[in-house]
Amino acid sequence: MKKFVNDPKDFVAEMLEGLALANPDTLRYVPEYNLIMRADAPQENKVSIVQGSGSGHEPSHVMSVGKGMLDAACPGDVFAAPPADFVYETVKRVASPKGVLLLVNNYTGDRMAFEMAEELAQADGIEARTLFIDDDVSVQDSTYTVGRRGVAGNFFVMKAVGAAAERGADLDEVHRIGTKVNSVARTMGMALTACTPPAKGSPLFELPDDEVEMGVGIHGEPGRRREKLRTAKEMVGELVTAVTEDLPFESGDRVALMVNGLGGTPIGELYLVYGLAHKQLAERGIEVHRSYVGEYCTSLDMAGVSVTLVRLDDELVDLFGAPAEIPIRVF
Amino acid sequence: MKKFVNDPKDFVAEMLEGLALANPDTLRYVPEYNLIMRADAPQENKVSIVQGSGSGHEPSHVMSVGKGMLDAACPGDVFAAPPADFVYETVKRVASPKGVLLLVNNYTGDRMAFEMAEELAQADGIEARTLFIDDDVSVQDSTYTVGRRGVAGNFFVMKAVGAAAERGADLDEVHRIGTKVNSVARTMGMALTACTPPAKGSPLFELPDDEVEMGVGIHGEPGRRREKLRTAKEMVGELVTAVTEDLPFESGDRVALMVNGLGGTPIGELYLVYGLAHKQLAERGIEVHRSYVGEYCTSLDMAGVSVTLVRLDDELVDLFGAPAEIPIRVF
Amino acid sequence: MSSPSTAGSDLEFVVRTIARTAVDNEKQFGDLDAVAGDGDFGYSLARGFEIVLADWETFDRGSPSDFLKRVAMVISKRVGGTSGPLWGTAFLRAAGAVKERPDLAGLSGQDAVAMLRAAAEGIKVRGRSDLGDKTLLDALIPMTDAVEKELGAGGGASGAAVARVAATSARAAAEATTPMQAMRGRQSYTGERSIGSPDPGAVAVAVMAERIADTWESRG
Amino acid sequence: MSSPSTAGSDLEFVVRTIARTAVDNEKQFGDLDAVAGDGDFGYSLARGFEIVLADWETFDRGSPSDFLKRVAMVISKRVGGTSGPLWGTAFLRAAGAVKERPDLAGLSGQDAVAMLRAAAEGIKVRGRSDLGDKTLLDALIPMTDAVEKELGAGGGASGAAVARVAATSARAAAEATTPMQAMRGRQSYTGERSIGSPDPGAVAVAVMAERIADTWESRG
Ligand SMILES: Nc1ncnc2c1ncn2[C@@H]1O[C@H](COP(=O)(O)OP(=O)(O)O)[C@@H](O)[C@H]1O
Ligand SMILES: Nc1ncnc2c1ncn2[C@@H]1O[C@H](COP(=O)(O)OP(=O)(O)O)[C@@H](O)[C@H]1O
Ligand SMILES: [Mg+2]
Ligand SMILES: [Mg+2]
Ligand SMILES: [Mg+2]
Ligand SMILES: [Mg+2]
Repeated sequence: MKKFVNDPKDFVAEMLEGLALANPDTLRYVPEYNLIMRADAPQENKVSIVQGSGSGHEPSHVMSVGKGMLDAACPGDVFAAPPADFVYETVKRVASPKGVLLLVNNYTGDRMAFEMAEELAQADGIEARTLFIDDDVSVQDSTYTVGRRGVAGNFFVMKAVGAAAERGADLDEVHRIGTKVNSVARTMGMALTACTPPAKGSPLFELPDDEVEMGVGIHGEPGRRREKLRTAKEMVGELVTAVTEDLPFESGDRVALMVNGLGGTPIGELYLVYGLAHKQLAERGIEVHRSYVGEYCTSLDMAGVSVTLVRLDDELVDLFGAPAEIPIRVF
Repeated sequence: MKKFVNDPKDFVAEMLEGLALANPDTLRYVPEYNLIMRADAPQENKVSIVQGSGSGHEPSHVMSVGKGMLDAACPGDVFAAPPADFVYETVKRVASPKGVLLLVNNYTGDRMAFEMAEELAQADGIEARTLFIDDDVSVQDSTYTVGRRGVAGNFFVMKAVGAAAERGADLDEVHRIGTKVNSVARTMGMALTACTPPAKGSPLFELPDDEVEMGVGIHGEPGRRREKLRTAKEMVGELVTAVTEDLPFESGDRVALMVNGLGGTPIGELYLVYGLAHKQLAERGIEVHRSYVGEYCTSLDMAGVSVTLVRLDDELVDLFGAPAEIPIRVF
Repeated sequence: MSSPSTAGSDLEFVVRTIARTAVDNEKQFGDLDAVAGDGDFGYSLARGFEIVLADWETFDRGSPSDFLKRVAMVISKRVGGTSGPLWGTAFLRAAGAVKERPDLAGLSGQDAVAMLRAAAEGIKVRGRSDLGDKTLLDALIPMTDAVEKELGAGGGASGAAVARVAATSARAAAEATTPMQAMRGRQSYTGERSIGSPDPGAVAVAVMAERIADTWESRG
Repeated sequence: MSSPSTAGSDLEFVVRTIARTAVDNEKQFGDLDAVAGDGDFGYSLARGFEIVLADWETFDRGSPSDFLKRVAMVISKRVGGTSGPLWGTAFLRAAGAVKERPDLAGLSGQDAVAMLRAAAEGIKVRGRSDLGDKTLLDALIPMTDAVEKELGAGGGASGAAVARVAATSARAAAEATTPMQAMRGRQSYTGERSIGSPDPGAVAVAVMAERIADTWESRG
């Protein structure tokens, strides 16, 4: 394993410590519960937004805490949902009179932890509500009964509910907006290489030199199938087709297009992929109104990309365009 | 080779096309000369800033074009300086009455291309001046006579001269500021893995599973030496020591600290490295006043990091804090 | 991990053996999970049970129920992933099944069956899962059935014999998960690719039961 | 690449052979550069000289100087890296060395030497480099010396014989760069690690000279 790591057991804690040291004015780190929160949370007149999940998907979610996005994030260990107790402690710390919205990607462990925490918080009189995100089209609902996975689409949910909360929307309204974004967001990803969890020390799966995993999950879960490596144009075409045909996105639709790197793919390749996807959408009559190119929801050091489309309306255009300040920045 | 690429010869052009499609309002792409410029450049009352170099270092420099940073970037092919003629054409397009500052990382090919372009532009009556950046401490001046390499420190030069130009500083003043930033910026990088240029199709060098290249160049040039892979703390300690002892940075200094990913290292690891570097500096009495964690100057898909320190004074704090708008953003 | 040396009840022996097995098999359990899951199962269990061992001497031993609740709390609080809520719930429900019993050393074979049944029910509810979904339930439930049958056979089966029956049945049941397709948990996303390898949770139950049987005679 | 079929002067033959060699050896030259450099030398040369071949028929042939200037312009304009400015300058200076000559077919052996000397001088100035820095100069200059000596030996050495001398001396000189430490270009950053492999630029000069010698008799 070639990584910047000391004891793998300290990986998450040391990452969070670095994050806190780099953002002393805006973030607070609570080591006992692995939690990162806005220094100024909770705010009386604002619904608080919390997201948690396993670590290894950075900048989701610990680096998305800040004005206009999350009030707190409670990460678990790498690829493991946080303990319910950590979620509960997080909710308590950012509990606002206007309530707390819990954003959860749809995985069994995360669901259970957040449902338990929601119950505990409600028992304390905190108005907490949970919203599940499940934008990944690669796994079909019909076949497996646990539902779809939540992947990079969670960025758009965070952004929209963060913006709405900042403007003073109440919990019902914020929940409605988040639900709506999730309902019009679709993602599919693919891996060129496997990722290596620090504690495991070796790649999570074997992928031959000339094969890719189409529809891969952000924890290295297998996707739709193994395929031969092809040109970027062909592989991007498969992602775009899978995503557009799912909602479906149709000619005349205005969309936000995100090309998300999975951790090991450089930004130059991401822009190349973006250009291909943009043109393929244009051929279908779909107009890209907002673009997102970079890393939003990664899978450690996995080389690969995911493509997310969100169907826009005026409300979402407005919310996505709202200002936000989070640690991920270049200046 | 596992990359998102069609014909490797089109790699740079397709990346630039994607960049332009993602930023239709702010950027203009001129395919004949590989150039990316601000849609609103040149501006009468502002010195124009141009940087070029080989491609493969994104977001340097094509994704750093925008208000407050570069007016144009002219990349060459992957790891190859642009042809002098491309630089000249770029300068002509952003020529402002207040002059043009050309930022060049100190490599033979880049120096020659920019010197030739500067001459051509001056012959046309354009006031053009060149500034060389050479912040890499891994290669010693004394041993090799071509001087030090320019690496991630170029970000700070771009940012400071971009901010000064935006405020109306003249060419002398902008040149003075850039020279000053370069004189107080020091960087050293290290690789965990080699990078793979698309046209080559295989890694540029062989690095055994348990070895790292300490002091690597951003084109995969060998560094100070091969070493055994150690804990993050030890390796970061070596980088911090090399960088601080070079200027030297001393107890009481206020600095900007940048932990720059070389392309294949995920942001989680970068924050872990940041935390270690921050603490090691604190032990030396050096105060981190501004932090930068992410990818600024990469080497394709190389896993690795570089650490840059810039000694701050009030003028630089002010310039680094100025607003800027470039394609690299998460919202 | 310092191993607590106090002699204790069979209940303490069983819990401590489960904990030690989880800690000792971190890598094996993780590798099993990497086949069709995400490789963290061993890590999650080990992190929780190593706290159980570290805090071992401090646990309230006023009653079997209080003791099991303390174990449940450590796991729920400190273990993430899917395993934290599931195993925490299992121990909590087991505590509930013996809440009338006053004494750690006073539990019967029937109590053991009741605890195992309650644990399995808790997992079903928490995980929205059932027998046949290719989870640890597919080892736990057949094992409980076999133990109950052995006890019901009369003739006062010895603890050692019951432990051996548990081990044998759990192992067979864990192996029988190999041809199954996962319907719950992260493995289920892989669809048919989960076929061909045993469920990590079920294997963990078998390995724990085997270690209990193997060390039964030498218990404190 | 369509190969221009018009019969031409020795000058055109030499330039076309250089161009074809660059295009055909893209991979080999790149691999040599990857040892201690950054692997793009083959790519850079090939991209420039493939335009030279593509535009071949359109080049002004009014004089040797005009012709060489056109080649120089294509290379300067379209080749990046270190090689673009260096090779562009070399062709430009070669053009300057024969600017008095009116006719493409009218060049002498002495003209060839003058062009090579001028090219080397241009590279020295542009690259701030000299003999012994482990660059293409270390093949180009010894080769030029050998050619001059062969011509000076009198007896009207044939073109084929001169070409062979150039090839042999360039190859020997390129091989002699192996134990040298690079003092210029990206290779120089590697310090002592550049020792043990030949300089890519010097090898390219040798391969080009060899191909000229090998195909001299069959030139158009
Ligand atoms: N819904 C569920 N109900 C019961 N057991 C489950 C369920 N989901 C997973 N499991 C069990 O948990 C094991 C995996 O645990 P773990 O690796 O911690 O979960 P995760 O999938 O979150 O990484 C599986 O092998 C299975 O035995
Ligand atoms: N300063 C210089 N003077 C003369 N020749 C040089 C100089 N620097 C490099 N070279 C030659 O150029 C070759 C490398 O070319 P290329 O790979 O295009 O350059 P880069 O180092 O920019 O990648 C070297 O093998 C050497 O022969
Ligand atoms: Mg997990
Ligand atoms: Mg180069
Ligand atoms: Mg798992
Ligand atoms: Mg090179």
